[in-house]
Amino acid sequence: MRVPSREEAAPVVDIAARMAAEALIVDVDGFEGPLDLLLMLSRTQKVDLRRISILRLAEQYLAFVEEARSLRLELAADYLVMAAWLAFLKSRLLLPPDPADEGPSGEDLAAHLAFQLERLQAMRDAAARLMARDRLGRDRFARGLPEDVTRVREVRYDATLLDLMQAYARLRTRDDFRPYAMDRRDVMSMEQALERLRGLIRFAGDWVELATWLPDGWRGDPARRRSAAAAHFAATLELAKEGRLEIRQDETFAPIRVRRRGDV
Amino acid sequence: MATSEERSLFEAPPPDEQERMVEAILFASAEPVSVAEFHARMPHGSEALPALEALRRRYEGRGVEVVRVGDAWAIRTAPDLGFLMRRETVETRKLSRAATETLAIVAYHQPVTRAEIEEIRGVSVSRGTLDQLMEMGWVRLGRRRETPGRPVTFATTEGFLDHFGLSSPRDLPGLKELRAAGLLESRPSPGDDAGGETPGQAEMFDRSIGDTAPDA
Amino acid sequence: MATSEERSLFEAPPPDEQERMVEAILFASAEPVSVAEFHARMPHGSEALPALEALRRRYEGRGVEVVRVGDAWAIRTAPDLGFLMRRETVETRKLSRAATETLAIVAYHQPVTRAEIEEIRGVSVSRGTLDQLMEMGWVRLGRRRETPGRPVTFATTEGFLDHFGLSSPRDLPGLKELRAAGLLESRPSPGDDAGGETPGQAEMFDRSIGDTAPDA
Repeated sequence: MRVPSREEAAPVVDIAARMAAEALIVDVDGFEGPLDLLLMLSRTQKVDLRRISILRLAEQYLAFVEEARSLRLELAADYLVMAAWLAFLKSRLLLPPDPADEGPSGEDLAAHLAFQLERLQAMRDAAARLMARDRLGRDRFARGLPEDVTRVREVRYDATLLDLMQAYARLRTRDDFRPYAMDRRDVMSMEQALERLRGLIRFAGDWVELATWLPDGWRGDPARRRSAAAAHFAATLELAKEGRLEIRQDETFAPIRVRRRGDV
Repeated sequence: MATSEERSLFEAPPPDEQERMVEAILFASAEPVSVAEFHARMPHGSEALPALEALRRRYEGRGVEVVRVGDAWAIRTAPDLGFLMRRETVETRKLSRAATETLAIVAYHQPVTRAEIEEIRGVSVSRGTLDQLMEMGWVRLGRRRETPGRPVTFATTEGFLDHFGLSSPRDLPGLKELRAAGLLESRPSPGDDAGGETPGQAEMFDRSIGDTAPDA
Repeated sequence: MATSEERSLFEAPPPDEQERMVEAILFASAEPVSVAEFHARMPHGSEALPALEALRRRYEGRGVEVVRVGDAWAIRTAPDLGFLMRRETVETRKLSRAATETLAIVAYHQPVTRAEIEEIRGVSVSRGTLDQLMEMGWVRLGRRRETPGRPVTFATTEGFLDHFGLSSPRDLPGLKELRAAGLLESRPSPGDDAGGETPGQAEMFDRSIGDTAPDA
């Protein structure tokens, strides 16, 4: 334990701060907890840890805590808990056992404390031995010029016969809907319809349903009918734009009717 | 063996001890070590060169070798074991849709030109897709088509047959089987009969699909 | 000797060739190399362990030595030649007493819970101490203890073994003596029924010491 330094003539207001700092000195700089303090105190007995007098050790510890109090050093709670426990242990060791008391005997408690001290000392010795070994980077060295393992990642592509069949089937099925693959026989272009209408329009002095103008052979098959209807409708729009035709539909989905406009 | 250091204060270590030293220094150094550097590190009176030569001979034929790099020395992997420094991992990936379709077209229509593949797929075929299939050893170049421009054709390889467990391109399931497997819509569409719009098909399917798909 | 690789496609390389291979791999790595890694890199059918054992014997007394580090192997310079490598020395942070004690407790009592470490040191373990040891790569988290609260345990790493030149935690100095003296036990304090035995040590050291230390 360190006695607080008196070198600095600190103002009175700093006393509390100094006290706190001193408490810290006892806790941190001095010992690593009450068990560590006990271990240090036990060395003053100059005997093997196994033959240590726990009663004497308890007295030494309590004396230390007392002194710390007289110096008005604040001890951390652990130290005070240990002091209370050692005071209890001391009374157990000194007083004849109470037959009514079911708790552990003073000897049992003392033996356990001795075990804890011996074990802590053993770990401390083990740590020292460990640190004294031939250590990597200090006594033993690893390869200074390691060679990197180049990782080569090869990607292998795979496909099954089923993948192949599915892909081909997909292509063949898609043919039905692909414009370029359509059978031209089933498609009427707007140009074709326009050409027809330019001829027919001369005869449309009054409103005519466009549907009646679809050519024969394009009315039965739905696909052919849709293609012809679309082509003819597009053609009427073109003619209307040219001002040669009027288009009329009375209501939604009603038949589309056309008639000639002006003179042809 | 703390003695080696003490002894060295008075006389040069014995040759085998010097060889141990150059071995340890070579091993632990991050760079090739010059003879001067060995002498700076080794006990007074040491002769690095004979020790290095002895070490080099000791490593002859081993997994690593002691080599001179300019006027410095280093330990290197034996050249024949370089393959151990490569770690190959193989990753299997599914062939892309574009590649699978292209492969299917080549398989069913071979020999087939790129233009024909594009016409069937309805999109242009990137050079990479055919390259990939050729690199995989599944597609090869066929004879040039004797049409204007003499375009190259593509066909499948032995490796392709191997991989897909076919003994010949004729073993490819015909349209009939595709339909039976539920892979094709039941309604046959015009042109579904693998008819000969493309000369390629004709060349092959007259033989293959032609004689296996009487239902077309 | 390009044949060595080709031949390996059909049969395992001869033993002396395998020894060259593990030698090359060990020299090329600064880190210990696991047996699994050897097998992944060596030709099919190779047996790394006999090759490593042969290599270890070959390097006995040389400037570098072949050492086992847990399940891995490494080449390290002979400890008596450390003085030659002063330039290579990495200045390691000096560990606090708390850290070295905690490390020793983890090493000798592993797998050990934080509460057990605190019980042994008689003081609470700051988070930073264990963090520091884990950051240095010497301590790792172990399995959770199957006791109420399922606390995590701490154990040492391969890096710990490598740093301190241990082949396994069984080789910790004085382990047998400590165990014989009962100092690795976690005795409950009298009157504290809850304590109980920790399965920790038993898990590890009963097995490890028990079956390898007839001389214990």
